[in-house]
Amino acid sequence: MYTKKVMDHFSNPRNMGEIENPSGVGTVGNAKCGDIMRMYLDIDDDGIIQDVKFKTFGCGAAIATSSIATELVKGKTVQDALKVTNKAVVDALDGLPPVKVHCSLLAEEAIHAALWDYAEKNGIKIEGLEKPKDDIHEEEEDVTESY
Amino acid sequence: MYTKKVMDHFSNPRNMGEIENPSGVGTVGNAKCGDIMRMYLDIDDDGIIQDVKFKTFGCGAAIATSSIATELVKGKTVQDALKVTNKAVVDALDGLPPVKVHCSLLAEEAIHAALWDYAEKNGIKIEGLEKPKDDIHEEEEDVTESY
Amino acid sequence: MEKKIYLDNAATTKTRPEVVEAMLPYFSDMYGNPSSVYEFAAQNKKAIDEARLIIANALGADNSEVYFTASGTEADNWALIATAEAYEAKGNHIITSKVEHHGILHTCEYLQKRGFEVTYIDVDENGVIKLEQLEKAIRPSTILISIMFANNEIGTIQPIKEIGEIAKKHKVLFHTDAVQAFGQLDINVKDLGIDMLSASAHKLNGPKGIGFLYIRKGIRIRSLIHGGAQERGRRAGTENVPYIVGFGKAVQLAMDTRDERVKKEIELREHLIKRILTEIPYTRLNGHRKNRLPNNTNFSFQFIEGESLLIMLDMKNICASSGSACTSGSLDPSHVLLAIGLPHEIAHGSLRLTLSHENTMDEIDYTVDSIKEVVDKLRKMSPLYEDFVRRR
Amino acid sequence: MEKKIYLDNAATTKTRPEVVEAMLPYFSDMYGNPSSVYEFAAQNKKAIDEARLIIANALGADNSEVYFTASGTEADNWALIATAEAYEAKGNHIITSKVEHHGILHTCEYLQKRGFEVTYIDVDENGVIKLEQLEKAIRPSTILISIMFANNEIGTIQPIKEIGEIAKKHKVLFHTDAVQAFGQLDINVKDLGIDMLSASAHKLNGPKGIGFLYIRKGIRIRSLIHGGAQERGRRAGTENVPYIVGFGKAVQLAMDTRDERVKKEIELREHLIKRILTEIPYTRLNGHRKNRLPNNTNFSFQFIEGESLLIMLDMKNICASSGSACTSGSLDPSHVLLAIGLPHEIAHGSLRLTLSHENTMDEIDYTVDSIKEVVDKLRKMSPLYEDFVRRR
Ligand SMILES: Cc1ncc(COP(=O)(O)O)c(C=O)c1O
Ligand SMILES: Cc1ncc(COP(=O)(O)O)c(C=O)c1O
Repeated sequence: MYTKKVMDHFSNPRNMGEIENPSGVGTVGNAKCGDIMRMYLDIDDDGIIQDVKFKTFGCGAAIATSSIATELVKGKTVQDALKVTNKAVVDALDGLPPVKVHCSLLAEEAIHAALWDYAEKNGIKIEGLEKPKDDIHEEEEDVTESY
Repeated sequence: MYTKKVMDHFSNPRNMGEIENPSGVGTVGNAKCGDIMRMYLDIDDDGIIQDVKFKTFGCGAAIATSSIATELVKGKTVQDALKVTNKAVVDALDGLPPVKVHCSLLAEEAIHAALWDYAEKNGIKIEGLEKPKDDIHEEEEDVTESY
Repeated sequence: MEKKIYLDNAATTKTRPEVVEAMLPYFSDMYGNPSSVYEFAAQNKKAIDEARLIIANALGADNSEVYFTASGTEADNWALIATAEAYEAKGNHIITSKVEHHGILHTCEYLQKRGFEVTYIDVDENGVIKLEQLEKAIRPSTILISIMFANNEIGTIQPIKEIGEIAKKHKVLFHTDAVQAFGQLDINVKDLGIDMLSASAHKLNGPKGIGFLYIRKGIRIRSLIHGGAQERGRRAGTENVPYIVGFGKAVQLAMDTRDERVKKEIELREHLIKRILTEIPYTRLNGHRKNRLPNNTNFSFQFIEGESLLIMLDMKNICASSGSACTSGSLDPSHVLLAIGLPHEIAHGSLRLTLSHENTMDEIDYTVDSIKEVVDKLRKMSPLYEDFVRRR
Repeated sequence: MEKKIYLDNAATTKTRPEVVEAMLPYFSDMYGNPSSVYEFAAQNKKAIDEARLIIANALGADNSEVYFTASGTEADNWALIATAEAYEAKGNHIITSKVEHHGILHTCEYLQKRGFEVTYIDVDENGVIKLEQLEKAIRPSTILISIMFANNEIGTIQPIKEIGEIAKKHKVLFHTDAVQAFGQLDINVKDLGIDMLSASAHKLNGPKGIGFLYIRKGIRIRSLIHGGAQERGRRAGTENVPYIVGFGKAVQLAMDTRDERVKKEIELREHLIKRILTEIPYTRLNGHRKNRLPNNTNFSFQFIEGESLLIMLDMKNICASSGSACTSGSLDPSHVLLAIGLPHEIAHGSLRLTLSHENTMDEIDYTVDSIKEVVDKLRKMSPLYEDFVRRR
């Protein structure tokens, strides 16, 4: 059901791990829904993302989207990282099954949450960045309807 | 679905045909229900059935019951012929499928109808013999119930 | 003949060896549950999708519009019951015909017990639905028209395109039971305005116990069988992978060979009809002379009864049917023959011979000879014939 | 290992080669429609009767009490919907449990939409139904109790005899979904007071797409699928002769080999459970420690999620499942694991391994080694584990 790209990132996740004293860290999702993503960012004084790590509790797609998302933002400026949408994540993985698209949203949100943390810690305002929602899943609806 | 006996009587019916100037003839059943039996009887002055013939429009069981019924009454007295029940017909055929048991009733009725005709023609009363019903099927109910 | 002559292809057909071949790997080798996550099961999911696509293509439909069921009957039940439930708010009236298969008629009776109203449209002497009566029967509360594509007993093909137009004009859904037609006739659901269509594999050399319901995109319909999320949540139960694959194969073969099959069947059919009608007196052909299934013939022989005819033909190694297979053993004559206006006693003496491309001219000739002999024998036994001859 | 290790026998099983062998003649040789009059079809009718008898004997039932369906799901739907319709005059209340298969649960939801009332009984932490709660739930309007024989996810066996007694005492019908139990456990419907029972062939090395409903004599029940007079007028649709024959064969083999199969499965199961629980920390076994299906194990590994676990095991050629097969792909954690009281995040990290007699000790050991490795890898990736370690 997954593309080769997804399977590759799932079995060999890039940038998995933690960063000691990160510039920003964000955790999104909740265990109830079965996926939690945590992103650590190391941002230098020029606002460039020097390093990024993730930890994820979740399905294959959740792990793969986390992994590819770290690749997509690494080396980018904060502003460019903000432009990494869930669609970019899906495209970079050559697609996701429809029921798994929410994982890419989660990845986008995880980056935003880490950036928000970075902004708060440094007392700056990043244009276009909104406060992350507490629970990304709240608005989703049940996917199965069998009667 | 039929026993060997039924198949034998069906493929080689005994006493099939007509009797010219019979002592009694009876026709029962109706075409609407898919079976009609006609019995011809030749009864001598001692009240013994010397000859019997049948004609039947109907299923395999109808033809076989007619055939065996002629064998069962041939050579018998009128009184003994009256005792040939549908059960005797079924037994003589080693059984009939449940949906076909009505055929044996029809055979019994056909003999009775022919005997009634004989009695009327000769102005006699045969003890235990009732006027045949016009349509033997009327009391039966539908056998299939699928909902 | 020593060899069995099978002339009951409307009842069921032989599963083609190529179909069996295609199914075999899915029993003991690739036996995974298609709903599972692992690769071993994913290949089965793919096999199902391929079969679905073959069928969709044969109908001019999208593959997401084809839902597998366990039979033509289940597809018929589903189309009627689930539509009735889904559109109950709009109305409670269903229109069908008097010559439908029991899969439709008994489901309608069931729905009547649940408070739905059903109008049964008449057919003419050829078995063709009365279109004006159909259109007049439509009320504001009508939610569904269900008319079969072609009749299983007398082979008459209905004016499906015209029915589709009437349905569309009055904004009523149109379902057709194409169990006999699919594989034999050209069917394009879009061109014909069909909203739902039932079919069954065992009528076209596939296995018994698998069918499908085509449901046009956009139609609200409930499930009939509730449970797991198989068939995109619309029909629950672990998928019958081998049969689905076999159904796909059977449809592919049926489509590839249709022109030649139909040509041969029509040739055999016409020869059979001509000989029977000219050589056996007091006989009629039931069903439409021209608009009939390529493989269908149905005769009534006056003065004799169908079951005894069948058994005598069986003793000559000929497999035939009187009325539909499901009702044999019952006392009622075929509702289809009564609907085209046959009196009971003539309806009782009917014989259906339905051909396949595997039949030969020799078989047909032997069959006609046998029928002549048997009809003659049974007429000699018949009190009705006796009366007829006396009256003459 | 190079070879695939199949540990998902609760989802479906391999069709035994002997079963395939038994079915084969009925596709292209003896393909007649069993409802037909001729001899060629009569042998198929006999074959069906033989299969029905084998199954009846396996249940301690009469052969006239066994009705073939196209799946366990259809049998479940039939038992519920048709009972509800037939006994509507008596009452509109049905009792079931929170751990039933979706074939029951979704059918209950459907019936609720039609105005029936359903009470869902709780289970304890081992998945055993609360008997006092069940008895208290019975009202004068209760017409049916439907409780599964054994659970498909956690393997817990229900106190069927006690439920049967409660049902009888209160004159309520008792249906049991025995899809997982039939063939593994000893079942005598008379001794256990069961009025209706569902089963499915593909769980016991028969083909997918055939099941049956046992209906005790004397029970008024309508049809679910309306049409021809097959299955004595109770379940319409041309009979799936090959699968019925195959089902019979599978049941016969399952009964003949049950003792040795079960013995071997329990041996493998106990070894598996012991190694997993002692070698992998933060792990629990779900389901009853003793009263469980011989072939079922179900574990929760804290801090990790089930699907990623499954895929990593798949890459090591191990076929396993998390929750029931039908719900994978969905976002909801198993309703069964929630019902036994697991918090969501632990329910998400569950793994079901269901064995067959064909598995070996080596396969089990390789599987445990693989799980250890994969769980370790996933925990290293898990933010939940990170938090847990920090907190310690
Ligand atoms: C307990 C239980 N009931 C019902 C079913 C449904 O059976 P089937 O797949 O034959 O529809 C299953 C398996 O899928 C099951 O495990
Ligand atoms: C017109 C028609 N509809 C429905 C059916 C039922 O199909 P199945 O036997 O697959 O249930 C048949 C054949 O039996 C048929 O001829």
